[in-house]
Amino acid sequence: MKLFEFEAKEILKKYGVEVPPSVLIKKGEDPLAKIKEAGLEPPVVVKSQVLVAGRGKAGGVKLARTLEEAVELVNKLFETPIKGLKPSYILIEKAIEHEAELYTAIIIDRSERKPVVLASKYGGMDIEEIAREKPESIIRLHIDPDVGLRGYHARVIGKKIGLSGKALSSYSRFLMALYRAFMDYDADLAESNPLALVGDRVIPLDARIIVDDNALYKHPELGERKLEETGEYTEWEIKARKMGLAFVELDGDVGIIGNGAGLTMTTMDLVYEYGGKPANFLDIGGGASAELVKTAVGFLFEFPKAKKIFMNIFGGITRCDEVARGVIKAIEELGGMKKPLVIRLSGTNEEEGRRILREAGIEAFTDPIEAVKKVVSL
Amino acid sequence: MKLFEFEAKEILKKYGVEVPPSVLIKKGEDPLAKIKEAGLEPPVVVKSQVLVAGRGKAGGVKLARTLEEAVELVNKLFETPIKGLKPSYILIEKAIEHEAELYTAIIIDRSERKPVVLASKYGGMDIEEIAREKPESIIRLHIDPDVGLRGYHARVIGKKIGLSGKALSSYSRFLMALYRAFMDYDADLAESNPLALVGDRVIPLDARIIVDDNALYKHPELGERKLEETGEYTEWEIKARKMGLAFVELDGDVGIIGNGAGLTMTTMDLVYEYGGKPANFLDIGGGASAELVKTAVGFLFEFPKAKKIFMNIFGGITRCDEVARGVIKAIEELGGMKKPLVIRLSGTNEEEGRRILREAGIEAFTDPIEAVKKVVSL
Amino acid sequence: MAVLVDENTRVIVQGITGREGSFHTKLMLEYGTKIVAGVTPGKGGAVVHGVPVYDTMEEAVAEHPEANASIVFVPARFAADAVYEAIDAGMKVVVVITEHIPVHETLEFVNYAKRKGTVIIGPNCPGIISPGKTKIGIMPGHVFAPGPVGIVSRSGTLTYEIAYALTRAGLGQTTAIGIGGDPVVGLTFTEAMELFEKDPDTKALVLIGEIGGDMEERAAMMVKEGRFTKPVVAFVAGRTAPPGKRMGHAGAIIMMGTGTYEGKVKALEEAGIRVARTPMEIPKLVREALEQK
Amino acid sequence: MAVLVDENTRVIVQGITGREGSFHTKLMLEYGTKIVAGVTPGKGGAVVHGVPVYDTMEEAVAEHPEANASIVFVPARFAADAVYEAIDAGMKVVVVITEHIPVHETLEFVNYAKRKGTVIIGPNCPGIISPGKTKIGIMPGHVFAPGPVGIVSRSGTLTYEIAYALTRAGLGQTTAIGIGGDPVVGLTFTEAMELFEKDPDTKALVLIGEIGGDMEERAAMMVKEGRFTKPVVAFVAGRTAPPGKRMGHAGAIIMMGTGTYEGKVKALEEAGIRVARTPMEIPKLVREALEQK
Repeated sequence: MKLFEFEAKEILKKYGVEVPPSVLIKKGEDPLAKIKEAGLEPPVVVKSQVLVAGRGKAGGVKLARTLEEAVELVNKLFETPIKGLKPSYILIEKAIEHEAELYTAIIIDRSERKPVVLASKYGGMDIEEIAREKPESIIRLHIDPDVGLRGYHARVIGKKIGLSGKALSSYSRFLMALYRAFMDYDADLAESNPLALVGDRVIPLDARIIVDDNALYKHPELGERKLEETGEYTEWEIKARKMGLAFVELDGDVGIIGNGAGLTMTTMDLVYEYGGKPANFLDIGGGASAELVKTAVGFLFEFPKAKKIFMNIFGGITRCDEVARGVIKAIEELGGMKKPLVIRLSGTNEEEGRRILREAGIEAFTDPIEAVKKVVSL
Repeated sequence: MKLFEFEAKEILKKYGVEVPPSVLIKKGEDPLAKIKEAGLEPPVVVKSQVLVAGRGKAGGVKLARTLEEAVELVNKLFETPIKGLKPSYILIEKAIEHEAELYTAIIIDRSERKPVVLASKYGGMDIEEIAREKPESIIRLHIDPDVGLRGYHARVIGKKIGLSGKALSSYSRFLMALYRAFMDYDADLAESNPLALVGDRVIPLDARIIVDDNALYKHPELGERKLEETGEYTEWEIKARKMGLAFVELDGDVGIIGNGAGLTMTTMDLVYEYGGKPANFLDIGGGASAELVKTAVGFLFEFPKAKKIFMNIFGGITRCDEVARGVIKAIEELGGMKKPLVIRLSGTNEEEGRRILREAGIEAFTDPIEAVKKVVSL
Repeated sequence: MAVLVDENTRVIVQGITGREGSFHTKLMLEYGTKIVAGVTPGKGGAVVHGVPVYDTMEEAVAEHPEANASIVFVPARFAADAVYEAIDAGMKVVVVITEHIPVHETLEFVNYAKRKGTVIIGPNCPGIISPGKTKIGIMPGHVFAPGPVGIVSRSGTLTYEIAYALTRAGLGQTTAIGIGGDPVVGLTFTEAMELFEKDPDTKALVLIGEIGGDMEERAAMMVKEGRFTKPVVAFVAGRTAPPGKRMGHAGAIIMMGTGTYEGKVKALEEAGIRVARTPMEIPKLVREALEQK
Repeated sequence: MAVLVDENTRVIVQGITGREGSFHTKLMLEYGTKIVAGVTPGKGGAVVHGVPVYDTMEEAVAEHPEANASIVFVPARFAADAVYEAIDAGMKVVVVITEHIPVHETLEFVNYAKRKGTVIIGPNCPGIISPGKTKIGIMPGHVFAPGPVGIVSRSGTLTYEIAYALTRAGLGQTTAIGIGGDPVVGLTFTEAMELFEKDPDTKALVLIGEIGGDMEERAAMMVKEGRFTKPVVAFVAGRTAPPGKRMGHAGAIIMMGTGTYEGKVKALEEAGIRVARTPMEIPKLVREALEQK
């Protein structure tokens, strides 16, 4: 789960990091009153609190030189969708003059199976951009899980991005706090970009934390993020998630259902290979019940992008007869065969599954290639 | 720093342990009102909150069968000194019927340099008693600092003290919470004795936590414990601590000052060996200033048990001349040589020190044995 | 021969009394897997499909000292604890079926296992099978057959599909390992390849990758540097998956421009590895590779 | 010969710009200790008594790759961090002078050092001296002299007193190690004894114990079992200390009936070790032991 900028900054503040003085405006609140109450003096930065990347470039961050301008911008930003999403919160921060913008993040290095700190003296642009334009500036330090990130690691990194004296100590305290946030919140990522260098101290101008969804149960204080708020999902993806389906919306017209992520992705690839374009990814997982199959088929019946449906099932733990029953249920209970449906069925209880479908007038394929050719030709 | 029973139980409760329903009475509060407010029904246990060991045997824990009896006991216990100390708090707890009393503690095993869990199915008596009477019942499990105590360790221990089924799960949760307290509070000891077995769950009837004094700065929430409250120190030890002196009161009449803990202990031993009895231990440490020496000597001038003083200094980092100057200062500024003072001075700047003392009419010894014989003979 | 597990492997099922644990214990027993004990805290004394259940691994191992592998069906919140317990009980191989384990916990136990010399397979994996010898996992046993091909895969169902195709083509398997779909897993491609390199019965390897991460690139590097010398046929799922979208597996996501299909295929092909466009081509490519050899 | 440190040891002083660090750097240099660098975060570029100062150990070691030991004068709150930094910078010996380090932190770094093969001396210790060769500590150098006696001690001043008595009696020392007065320390008596056992120049060992803990008992066991074969003379401070009272050193406390003077002396004597009643007897006992040998 992605945290909002203001949430990430609250965590860092709790861990002793100096963040810019700020006030959070909720939709419907009076911006002027809140700014005055917080004692913020312009110039201020007005920032749309959305969870999509590239907020700045999309016009979600603006400088205001007067209070009037700030109020105007707040009202405007509440009405400005960023990548399709209007914010529920606007953060107003004191604009901080600074000498340099640094980059620092902690992520998990899959291959090394360790957290890794990434830092660069060139912040303010994406890590991808830094990697492209100043690759030699990126400092990488892996963290031994038994030892953790220690003060001296932070100082070693700080030195390598050009800090010394008191600024080095300030950076070291910042990075220790970022690491604590990374660990305490089971984060996939904890990042500040840009991290401003202001005299002999560092101040995060932006902050991002992504919490591992699997660890959310440990952090009830974070509350629930509404799927609609995140900007990560389309309307149909949100619908699917609420029904418990692992569904990703794509741009083509062939609805895809598979069992297992690898097989479902491969099914997409096969459709492409034979000239079709998948409308979605939908994985019913291992050991799916007829009920789940019914839900999945029914969902694609409704999903407008899918003009036809290709269901590719290899029965391992999943039983082909159970899948066949689910398909029949969908057709019977949800108002008939709404779209052309091509089914490939192979593996456990294949014969029984095929028989059930045949009785309902559906001829299932055994060979996935033949099935793909069929669905693409429709 | 020793925590009070109610503080230790609050911590365990915070970590999810079920503790007996209770109410804390501060001196001067109305016990009846507070008991009623808390909804406690008799029978209850009334417990003097003192930090000395052997509270139960000293009459600090009483059962009350009626509210009236409870109130009476509260009033009585506030006036009952336990090993010389009257309590500032009384804890009233619901009496818990239970089938068995267990013992569980986590301490640091110095030699293994690991924390160790000690558990026994025979609680309710001291660990020393258990070790004497049921040594085979004591389960020891060392904790790998890299891994920590994990749920399965707790279950292994629980099984070995005779628990199974749901009681085992309850014990496992309890021990994990005790371990968390031990770690989070930098404890030297975290203990529950007795830990009651009530049906299929465990409930700590008593709890003790001792926080490492060197780590107290990490726990500002614990506040300061007044030296007077702890029952660990005598009146003169408290005075000495407030003056920054490492002083322990003993039962003899020879006041001892040494530099370094080992040398000071050895000085006590020498006094004994030659027929004297030390009145105290007072270590001025390494590199003592004349000012500190003055304070130490002045303190023993006032300390009534010390009828004479033996000062044993081996100058390493400590300079003998500085020590001599401190002695002279004490005599000059604090009203003369109030008690017989035998000084042994050896090591760094020995000659200069000896000269300074000689000018004031004090002849310092070089050989500690001769000096000891002298002081004992006085 | 086989890698990691064979007919001499003695297995403890952790979480044996749960629905999944009990169901797959039955299937594994039917396959011929030698399951000597089960563990579920608080359920000591029970018996599941004839297998005795203990409260702790320590007790299970005390009664069954021959046990040398375990399989974990414990729910995600308690799974890391079970893995530590298995490592400390001296298991040489621990297969972690459980999905949704927080990645920070996986990091910890994977590093610990490495230090203790235990091989972790998974988490979020189908397990390992040495056909005809033993199956420690949830894969359908009947799609596999003994033979000369090693399989190492990030995907479950896709592995079954490919194994079935190989089996029908008369190409049985020494061992098939599903390493799991999480971003961080215990046994990696390259570590599995070190094992297959040493197994004389494995004559060729099928590597089933996915988008995301760089395990395929590392496997390619290993071949390129001559540290893996047997013929390899690879398949990479997710050619048409859009960047930034999580495709079912938490591990299958293209981030920061790395882990793309194109990058993986390029690395593999540069190392001389044949990359199949579809899973169905694999038996043919394997046969060619074996014949060339 | 000597144990752990000698004229080839190259030292980094951690916390060199502090009052204690700077003062003892001067004394160590005067003694002849080869100090190659100092480290104080934020003070990189300074020079203390001719020694260059760096912000991090990493930089210090980059400039002075010959460094192989460090001494820590860093305040208690930051000392553990400094120790980890020294271990990771590859120091073979780290002497921790700092007192009041929380014992949980000591536990952690002592276990880590063990895993990494670094010897920790201390915390809360006077350090180590190989007379005439090097002094990495705060002991007065002039009371020591080169010779055949090894010293390992839990006490500071008492060590100086005894070393001085030995020196005056013509019994110099190979190496004297003050292992520190905290309840948990890095190098223990028995570990130090393993080193002295291997040092051909050490002909006899003086062991200076205290009440509390069981290090003396373990040393006795080592002698009894023949794992230490040189003559040992022991002294144990605190014969008359009352139980339950902390006598200056946090480690010197009799708890739960263990760590008593009587118990220690009994164990030592049962192992055939001569226990001196007073420190002054030690030179005589050492001489006798050397002559009997």
